[in-house]
Amino acid sequence: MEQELGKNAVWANYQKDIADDHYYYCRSCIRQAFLPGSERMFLHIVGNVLGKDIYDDPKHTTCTGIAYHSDLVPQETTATVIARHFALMTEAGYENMAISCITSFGLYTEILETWKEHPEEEEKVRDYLWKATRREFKIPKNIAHTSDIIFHFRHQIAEKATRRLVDVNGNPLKVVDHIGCHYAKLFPSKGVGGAEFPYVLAGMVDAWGGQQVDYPERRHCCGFGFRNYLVMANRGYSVANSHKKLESMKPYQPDLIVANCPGCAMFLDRWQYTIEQMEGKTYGANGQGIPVLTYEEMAGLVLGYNPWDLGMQLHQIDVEPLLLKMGIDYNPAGKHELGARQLTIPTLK
Amino acid sequence: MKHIAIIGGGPAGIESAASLAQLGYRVSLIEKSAELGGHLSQMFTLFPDGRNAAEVLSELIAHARQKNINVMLNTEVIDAQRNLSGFTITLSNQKTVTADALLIATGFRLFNVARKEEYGYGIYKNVINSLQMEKKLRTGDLTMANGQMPKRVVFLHCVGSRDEKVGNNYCSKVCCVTAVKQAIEIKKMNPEIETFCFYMDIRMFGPYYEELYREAQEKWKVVFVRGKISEAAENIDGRLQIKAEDTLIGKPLRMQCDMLVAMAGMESTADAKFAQTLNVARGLNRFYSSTDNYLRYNNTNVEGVFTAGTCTAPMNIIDTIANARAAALSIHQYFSK
Amino acid sequence: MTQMPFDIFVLPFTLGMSLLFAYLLLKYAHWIWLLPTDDKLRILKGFFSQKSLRACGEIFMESLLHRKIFRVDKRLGFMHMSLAFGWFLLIVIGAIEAHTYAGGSAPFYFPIFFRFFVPYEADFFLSSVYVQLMDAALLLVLTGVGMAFAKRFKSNIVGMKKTTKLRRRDKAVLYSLWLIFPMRLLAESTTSGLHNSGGFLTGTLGTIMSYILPLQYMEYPLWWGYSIVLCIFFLGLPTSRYMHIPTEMVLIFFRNWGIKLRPDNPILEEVMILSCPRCGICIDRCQLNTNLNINDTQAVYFLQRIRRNEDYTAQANNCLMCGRCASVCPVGIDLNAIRNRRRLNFTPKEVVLPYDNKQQRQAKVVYFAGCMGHLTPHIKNAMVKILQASGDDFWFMDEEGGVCCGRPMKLAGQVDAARQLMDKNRATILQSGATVLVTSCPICYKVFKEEYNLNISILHHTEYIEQLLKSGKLKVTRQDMMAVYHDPCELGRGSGIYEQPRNVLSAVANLTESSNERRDSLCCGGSLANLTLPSAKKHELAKQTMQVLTANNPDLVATACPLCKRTLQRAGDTLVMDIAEVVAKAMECK
Amino acid sequence: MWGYSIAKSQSIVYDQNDRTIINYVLEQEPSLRTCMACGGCTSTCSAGNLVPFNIRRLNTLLQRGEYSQVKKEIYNCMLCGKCTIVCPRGVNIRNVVLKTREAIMNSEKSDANDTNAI
Repeated sequence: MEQELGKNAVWANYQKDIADDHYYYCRSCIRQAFLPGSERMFLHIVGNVLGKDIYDDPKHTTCTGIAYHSDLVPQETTATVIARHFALMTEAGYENMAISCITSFGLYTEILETWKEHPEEEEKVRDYLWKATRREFKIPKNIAHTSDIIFHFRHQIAEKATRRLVDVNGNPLKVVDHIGCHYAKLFPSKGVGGAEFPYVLAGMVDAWGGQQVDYPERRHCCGFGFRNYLVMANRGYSVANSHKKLESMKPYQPDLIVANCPGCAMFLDRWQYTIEQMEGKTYGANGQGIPVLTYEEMAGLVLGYNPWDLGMQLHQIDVEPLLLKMGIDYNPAGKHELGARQLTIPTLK
Repeated sequence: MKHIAIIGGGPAGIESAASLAQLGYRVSLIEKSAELGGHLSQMFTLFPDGRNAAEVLSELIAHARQKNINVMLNTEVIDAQRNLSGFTITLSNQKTVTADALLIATGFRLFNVARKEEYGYGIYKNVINSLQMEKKLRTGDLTMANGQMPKRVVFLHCVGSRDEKVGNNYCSKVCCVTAVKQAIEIKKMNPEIETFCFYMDIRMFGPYYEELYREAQEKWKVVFVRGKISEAAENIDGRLQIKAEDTLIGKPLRMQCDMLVAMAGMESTADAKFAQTLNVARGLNRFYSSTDNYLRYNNTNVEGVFTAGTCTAPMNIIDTIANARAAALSIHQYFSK
Repeated sequence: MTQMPFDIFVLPFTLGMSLLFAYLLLKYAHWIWLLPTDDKLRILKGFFSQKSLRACGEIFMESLLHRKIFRVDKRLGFMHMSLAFGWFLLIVIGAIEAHTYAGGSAPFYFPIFFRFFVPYEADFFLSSVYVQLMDAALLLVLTGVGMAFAKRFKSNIVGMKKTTKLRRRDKAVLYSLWLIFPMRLLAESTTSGLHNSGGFLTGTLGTIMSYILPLQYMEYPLWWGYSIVLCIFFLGLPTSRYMHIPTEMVLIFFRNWGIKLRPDNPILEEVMILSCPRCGICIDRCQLNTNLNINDTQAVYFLQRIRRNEDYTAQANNCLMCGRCASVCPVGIDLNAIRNRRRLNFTPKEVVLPYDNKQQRQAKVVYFAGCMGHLTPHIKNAMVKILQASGDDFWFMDEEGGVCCGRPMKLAGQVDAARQLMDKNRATILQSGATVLVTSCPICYKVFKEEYNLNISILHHTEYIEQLLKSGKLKVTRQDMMAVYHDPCELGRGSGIYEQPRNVLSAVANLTESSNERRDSLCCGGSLANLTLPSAKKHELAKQTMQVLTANNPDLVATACPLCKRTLQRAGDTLVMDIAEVVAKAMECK
Repeated sequence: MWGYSIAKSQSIVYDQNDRTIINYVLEQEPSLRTCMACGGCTSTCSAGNLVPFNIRRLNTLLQRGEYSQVKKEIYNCMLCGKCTIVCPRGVNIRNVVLKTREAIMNSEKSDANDTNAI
């Protein structure tokens, strides 16, 4: 009890302003490619369930984060691309950004903080943007990661929820969270709960009836690390980091991992398979793996949506044992259907 | 008879009061808590020779038991004004006192270890600060939060000192030798407990401190690892997992321990309202600054306002007492002009 | 003589003596059998040569007269001499007496118990002289026994501060040895008293005893006792320290025949270990004992542990190898070599040392400063100056540092790795084409001389400088300072270089004496050979050595070893310099 | 198949390291505890002048129970003893090297025995 009070004291120092309405949505490369159901669910929850105004702009592009963190584009290029997004937002009449990717969120913040310290950089970028696109922009009033918005409305979501993060017997599910390095490690004050004890996902777990689990490597990198994955020679290092986290959380027997960042969700999920193939090491009950959910999927589940509509069939780790444990009534046969279309069923060679 | 108001009843305040009274001054010793002694009253033994802190304090207090000293306990200084005749000091008990000179001896504030979030102070029960360890030693109870005896205690030097990220660029001087002393005291009480010190530099500035360091290594088998701990986390057994770089090897090091003692640094108390009203100058380190570091250490920029002890810079008890006497003499010189 | 004299009490003696002789013969044969072939050949060649005669002489001087012990302490020497030589006289004179009486053949126990079988005043050639001589010899032995007895309780009676510690079995044999001669005295006196015969000792005692004691009942048991005590001593001898008596003779012969301690020859080491009489003279010579009160590691205890199959690792390692013990060992045991052989080799044979000397040059004279030389740049620089002044064509081989000479490695027991180092340096030196190798470090010097097989002139720098001075290549001015010379262990006792440094030093300063010089010089404490002594203890030794050296307040303590210099200069206030430095300074004043 | 494998941790995992060797060395040569890593030994080292051999670092590794580099390099020492002479804390470094070699030899012996037992 005392311990939790201690964490609350830390969280109290890291309260963050999150806009209540009128969001300009920034897509995530990885989320839209690998977790499209999550993206769709976020827009649905904010727009339809919570009834907020959110604009998904077709003119929006990548933030260049992957290339930037792989040392392929210079900061000025990135800043100009981001400035264009600000311009798009300004043109669309919005002031609040909802960013769907941790790395984008980190980069937007980084660029804004750079401009704060070095206004001449902002001037330069305004100039570049004008020359390239004849666009101008206003600095957003509020920048939030999409998980911040879900966190912001976690209690409203809990009120509308039809399910809770509990098993069939009503015992809370043990949930470990993974925040993602670029969320708050760059600027601790920009993350809910700060960098060391972030509360953004833990707050959702608390609000929706689960039990958040702390473990020694909670803050460690998922292993993506851009260059570490993208350069083949470094890939062993990438998988080693996921391995380290999985080993560290293993004794706590978590029911699921919830991830903040689309990249992290993907790597914690996919690398479990790789580790099993490489070393025969498995995690989770009966060696079935620990399901890795995005917070949108977690929110979708408690709001009562069909797991297959959330895109959970695209996971490497099968989520069905978790669904059974939670007592969710789902259609196993629907796993490979998307509307009327039959999805290709993967086979093992 | 000139009247001097001393703010703060720690070792510096007590000893300067005693010295001033001996020099023929009337003294008001204003202490906000219910007892004299300041941080010294919370200490177990003093380095380098293991002298009992309570004994030293009681001798200091006995020395200050003089007829010209008026001790005002439970009294806080709300504000102070300088006027033609000297100082008018507003106290928390609605009273005011006037004085011909003011001696600030407000000591230091212990760095709040919770500000270094990565160590989980206030979150993990067995992460404690150095003063809490001092209390454990004083009460002879080394047990952890669960009542069990720790198997391994790790001391982390320089918490809140030499750290730009918390705004303290200075060295708090006494933490290194305090860690060494505490590690030895633990070993004396229970030789089974493994003790480690994680340090950036070992700064043994005082006489016999280096000898104590060596004794810790040689006789008490305290292990020293050069490298600052980057984070602590609790594992499933409730033990703490710490990470550091062993900089002498150039490799990260991971270790489990049962108790992590953060050697909290000293922070300035010079942000008091009365000091701001009087415009007493502060240095870059936020402690009170002197008009001359060599010749007039105890004099501030405000005429008639003097300082003594750790409100001017981190100091050990020996230096604090000497500095308190120096402050008394500085005041005497001021009035003898 | 018509009938062979016999009594049943001679049996214990006869049995003991026969078994002992049989054991010794087998043992000797076994040793010789196990010797390497070339050593066997040495025995063959040496057996009928003067070498054997010299060995006999040495046995007489050392094993009987104990000349070396006399040199250490006259009282101690007398004690050992009286026991050994007295007993020898008893045996020799007794044998002549008995054989004269018997006119030729007699059983071998006959001389031992001659007084029993011939109790009356016999009348044969010189019979009365023999009686008095035998009593004199017996008195001599008994004096020794008396002193030995006293030494057990108060060792400084014989000039020793500490004496050896004994086990129970040793004590049994020791007491039987002590009892032999008093028993003989009592038995012979009783017989003399009964028959009114005997010499000045036994006769007088016998007469006195006859007044107060029932001698007729005592005579027979006393002769029995004498025989039994002899038997116990002979049977106990092979497993006791008295095995040194028959072994030492073997050692003396082996040594004279030219058999040396070698890695492939453990026999000589065994002979040496068994030859230790445990006289304990090494104990007081050892500075670890006298200065640091460490008294479990001295040679006598170390050898004893080996003999008793006890763990001796700590003792093998805790030794300065200063050689002070070996230099006075009356038996001449090669104590340092045994100690070194018994240090364990932890370096696997297959380890290949990865380094090599960086440079190679041609020169007439090669100078090797050694690792320690690099710790004392003053010595190094002085030598370079001297070498330049000499006009010789020289090469400073390890100017930029180099491969160690190998001796420290060897001293630490890592013999295979040491050999690798030596081979590397040997190749470099030979390739240089040098005819002279000069070194500043006596540690290097000893190994260059003994292990490198260079076949060129190997000089310590003091020898080299002496040559330069003699030949006039180097001119120096005598400095007005009083200097005392500290003999480095490795140079003095280790390599026998005592005079050259003194000659050089006398040329550049006023040489004065110290109480411990040459063979008796003290170790500075810095010894690399001691593997375990803590540095604080080494410093303690250095301070005490420095005190001895500076007793007469010299201006300068001169030495000829970088390690000694480095050690001593931190142990006192007096200036410490290497002779080379003094010489270089004396060159400046020209 | 993968072209890579899970990278081994570069960390010293203190609690997983076997302390047999270092415990033996510390028992035999307790002066090692007083090392304050000044590096005087390394700077004077005759062997370190010729080959990569950092005795200060090896001693630190040893104390953390990290043996692989120690086992590889400890035989490079020529045992000349200069390190011991210059050490300001009086650590008998030469004996540390010897005792380390001994402990390694013993551990390899006992490993061999274990293997034989299996």
